[in-house]
Amino acid sequence: MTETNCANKQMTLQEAIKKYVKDGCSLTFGGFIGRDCVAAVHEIIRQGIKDLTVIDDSKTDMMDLLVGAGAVNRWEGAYLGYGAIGLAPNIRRSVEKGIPRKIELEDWSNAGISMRFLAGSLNVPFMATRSMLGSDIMKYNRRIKLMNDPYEGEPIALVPAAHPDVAIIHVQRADAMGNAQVFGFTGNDENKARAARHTIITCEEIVPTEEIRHRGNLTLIPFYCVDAVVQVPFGCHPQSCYGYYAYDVLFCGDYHEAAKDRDKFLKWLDRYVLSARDHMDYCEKVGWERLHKLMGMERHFNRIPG
Amino acid sequence: MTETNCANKQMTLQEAIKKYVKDGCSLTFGGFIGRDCVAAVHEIIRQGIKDLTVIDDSKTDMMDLLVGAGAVNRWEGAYLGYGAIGLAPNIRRSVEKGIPRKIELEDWSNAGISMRFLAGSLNVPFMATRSMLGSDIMKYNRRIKLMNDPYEGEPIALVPAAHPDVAIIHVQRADAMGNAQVFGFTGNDENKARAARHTIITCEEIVPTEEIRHRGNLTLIPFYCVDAVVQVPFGCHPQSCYGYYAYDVLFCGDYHEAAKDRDKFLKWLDRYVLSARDHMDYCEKVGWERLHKLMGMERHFNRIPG
Amino acid sequence: MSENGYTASELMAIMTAKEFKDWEVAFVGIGIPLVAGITAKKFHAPNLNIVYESGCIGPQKYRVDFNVGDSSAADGALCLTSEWRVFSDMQAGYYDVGVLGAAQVDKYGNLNTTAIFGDRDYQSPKVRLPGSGGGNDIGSNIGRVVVMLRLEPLRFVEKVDYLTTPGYLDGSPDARKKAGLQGNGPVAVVTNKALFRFDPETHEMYLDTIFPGVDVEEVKSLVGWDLKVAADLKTAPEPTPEELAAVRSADPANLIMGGAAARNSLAGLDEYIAITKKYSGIL
Amino acid sequence: MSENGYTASELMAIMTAKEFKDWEVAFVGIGIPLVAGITAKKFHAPNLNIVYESGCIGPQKYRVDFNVGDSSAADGALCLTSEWRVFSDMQAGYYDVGVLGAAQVDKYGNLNTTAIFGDRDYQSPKVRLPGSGGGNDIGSNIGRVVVMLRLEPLRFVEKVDYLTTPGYLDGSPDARKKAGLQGNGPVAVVTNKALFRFDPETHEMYLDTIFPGVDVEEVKSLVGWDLKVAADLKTAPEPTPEELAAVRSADPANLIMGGAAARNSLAGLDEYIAITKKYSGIL
Repeated sequence: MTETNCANKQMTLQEAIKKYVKDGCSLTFGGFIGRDCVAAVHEIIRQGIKDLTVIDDSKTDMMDLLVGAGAVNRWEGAYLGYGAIGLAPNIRRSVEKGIPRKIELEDWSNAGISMRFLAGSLNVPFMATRSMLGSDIMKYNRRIKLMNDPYEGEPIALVPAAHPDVAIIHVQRADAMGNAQVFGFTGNDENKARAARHTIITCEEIVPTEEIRHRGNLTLIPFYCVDAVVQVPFGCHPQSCYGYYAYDVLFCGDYHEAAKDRDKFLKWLDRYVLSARDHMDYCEKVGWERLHKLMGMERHFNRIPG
Repeated sequence: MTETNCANKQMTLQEAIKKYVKDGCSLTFGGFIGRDCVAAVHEIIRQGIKDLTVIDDSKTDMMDLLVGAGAVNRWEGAYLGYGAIGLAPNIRRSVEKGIPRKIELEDWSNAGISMRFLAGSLNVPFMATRSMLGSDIMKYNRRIKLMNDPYEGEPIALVPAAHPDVAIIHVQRADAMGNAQVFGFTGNDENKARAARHTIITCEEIVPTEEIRHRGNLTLIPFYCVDAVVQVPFGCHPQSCYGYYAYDVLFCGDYHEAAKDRDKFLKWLDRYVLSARDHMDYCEKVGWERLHKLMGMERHFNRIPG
Repeated sequence: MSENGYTASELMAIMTAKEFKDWEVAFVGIGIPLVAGITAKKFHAPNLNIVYESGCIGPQKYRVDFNVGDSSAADGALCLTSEWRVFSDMQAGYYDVGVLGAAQVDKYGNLNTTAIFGDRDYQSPKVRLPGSGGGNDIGSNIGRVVVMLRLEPLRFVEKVDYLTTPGYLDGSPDARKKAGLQGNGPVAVVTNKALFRFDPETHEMYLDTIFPGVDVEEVKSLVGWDLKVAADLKTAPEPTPEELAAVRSADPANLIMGGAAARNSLAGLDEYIAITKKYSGIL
Repeated sequence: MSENGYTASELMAIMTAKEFKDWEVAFVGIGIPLVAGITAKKFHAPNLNIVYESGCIGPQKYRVDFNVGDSSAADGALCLTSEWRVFSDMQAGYYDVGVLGAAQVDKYGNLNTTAIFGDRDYQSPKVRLPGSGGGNDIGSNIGRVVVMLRLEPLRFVEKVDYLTTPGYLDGSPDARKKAGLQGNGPVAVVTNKALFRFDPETHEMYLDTIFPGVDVEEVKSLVGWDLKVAADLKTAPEPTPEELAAVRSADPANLIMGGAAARNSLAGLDEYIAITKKYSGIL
């Protein structure tokens, strides 16, 4: 929950991560393999934060990075792969071989974990769902409870509310108060921001509050759910950000190739994350020209209505 | 649920009401004392449909009208008043004196009934809520069940899913397929449309599907939840429709005065509803000039972004 | 209007306005509670954000609302969303203060907005009231609740006919917690004659502040139990001209405060529209 | 590419495309399932609407998706909403058909996308796979489910190591209903060599259609149980040039079908952007 509302919650990414993300805390990230919080993940790795629990729906490269960097202790979620490209190399190395450390896994389905965030956002202890019944997800995950519903007597599964310590959500635009507007799909972001104890909004652009008021229907996360607002242009690269830039499939392919080998992965991590001072330095390394080509491609196909 | 999706679900208001609203069925209406389905209520009264159960959150004049016309058998909901103007005269006459007939009442809070629609939309049998605990709402309404949650052991209330036979929802714009876009507050409309077995969309304007695609984030109710689409300009009068016309407080005041007396109410009902052939005839009786003044007032204060 | 040049409703709005703090998020119903919120924004709480149960968060008020779903409730809002969402945000603890009206209140701050039974019962009461609306939810979930109602015969009762909205229930120390309720319960009851607060130990309502020109015995005679009076009973200051001007500009056609009489005194729609446009301003 | 001038993946996409009907709402994962959906829209199902689990409903496809949350999934969509909402709409029965992949399938159509245990276990398996994603939800709730996977050794097994997504569970007549599942279960398993269906009584998977040039014994040798073969075993037609053109234009840089090899054969970002723009078209 937000301690105090005020006119200006803006800070740097370093400040926001340092203030809210602590060793051993639980995290969730906005986006859904697209509009991912890549810049925030880089900063978490740079600050050497450890023993994290990640509670999330489906993640690809950003979780592979976090796990490869040894920052994660536990995963509660539905999907850890690499989309159409393949399996996630660091996830496999961690789970199968304990390199660099073994992560605990608690499997859910996407609908099941979505209901955990919905319950968290509503501040109720549980939600009912018709997913996961009869499967081994329920067999191995004892927090999913089978019950007969007291109205009709049907079998139904209960899942407990999720309340991560911190939600980090990247959006297209926000004001300094923390009102966050999303264009395109919204994933579970509205619920993650509400379920978490603290919420950091990273955004492509900070806009005046007047601009927010002009399109109040697009405000997915109101100011009172938000603790920090950080402007991070290209903060999702190499993932896409609807209306801003397209998915960098070739960069991801190169990452995936490198990540298959632990040494090559560490070199990649050093080159793009550890040796980058900050997100602007990462953009410099990726190349501004490349980033703007991806923006040009995106805006060829869609532009957020003006 | 929608039987078949197709390119054109457009029909007249008479056709839509006749096809889906039957004697003895249960209904819910979109809007929240604002964006109300007034034209649809008039048509239900004109068709002489009887013994309705209305499951809803908060309603003012349209429920007062329906109850005064003798069309309602039962109410499950949270609020039946007349906003800042006062109590609802026909509701009082029905409950206190059985005129023209007594309606059964089942009281809920607005949050409680909202959770019933949410559960209905999710197709789960119940939702948990922290409202209504310790109150006489729970004492008189045995469908609210007290339980200790199986995770933390806290007391919590369960409410059963609502599945009305028909939801009628008025929106600013929709396409002929049934994609419905709402500007301003959205009430419980997204959940009502999904919880109901059939959904009728009435709208200020039918727009091309291309226009819907241009602002997909504003589509509150997708085509697959919708059975019928009806264009009914000024379909909320005397209530407001955000971006289209303002609340007609003087007309409502006059109604309220008339409704205090049964005979005067019946004259009002005859004048504006029963003797009107259809909604266009109602608009004629109210006066197009008056309606356009209300539109002018609304657009002085807000215009839907172009 | 009183001999002092203001009405009881105006004084109620001004006294209630003082209960809001700057940068709070307030869940406020239409009518006088809303006029109080708008008044607070003009003085000590310019950054107060108001939430309407229809789904409007932080509107920039241009005009009077008669209903929670009037277009006006959405004018320039920071966020336009759903009813179920704002009630859930309330349940999640995001709203600091709630203001609600009632027809009856009892000595532990429990409210009735459902039915006055008289010699009858719930299904066929003497007077059927609107029901809970969002009242029960505010009383069940918000940290600090302010109640507004007129101090009139049969309104302040030992026990409400129907407990729509929980105050301190039976007044016992953990009654709210045991029932599963959140929030701390009501902090003030603002009437046309006095302001009441609650004893932190016994949870019993007591007379805290009396309004100018009102007599303590008059207040006690209108309360249905043996009312305790604060040792340091305060007298409310007369409203200032600035406060009265603020209240009146929030309801320029006097339709909220003045009711049917004010409606009937308007020449028609044109005059109403003209007044609304003239007094519209961004807060 | 086979000697016939098409790849196994292309044939799988074309065979899967035939499972969609016009005006259906389909819940389709990225990769070859999506290529199949786009192909169907170009032939017999122009009004097929595709839903992505990220929250995109009915996009007008301009370009290839690599992930369910790529911007492309939202291009010109009829409705852009939340993940939890589309899964709930699935649970409410609004989606007609779902297509999903798997690493293992058993004879009752149960799927494993979580882990291949080998001689190890769930927490330390031989191969950790991505997990359910939305797969379990599709299998639990959608009326008609189509499964896509390659017919390769150890993929078609008597019993999956980990039952991620329910097919017909133990195959008993009411197994799905007793577990509380909705939907009727899988209707087809499309592979690179053959198409399988399920016996309506026993729920056991059988060989329904064999692909051109494939031998029944070859299929049986790759299946880990005594596979039954349809009495009227069909042979799939060769894909038409139009079908192949449609599949290829849905993946113009061959990055979905061709994988790393195709990525490496591109000169760079400029070529990729140029190809994507060149083949973009509104469906």
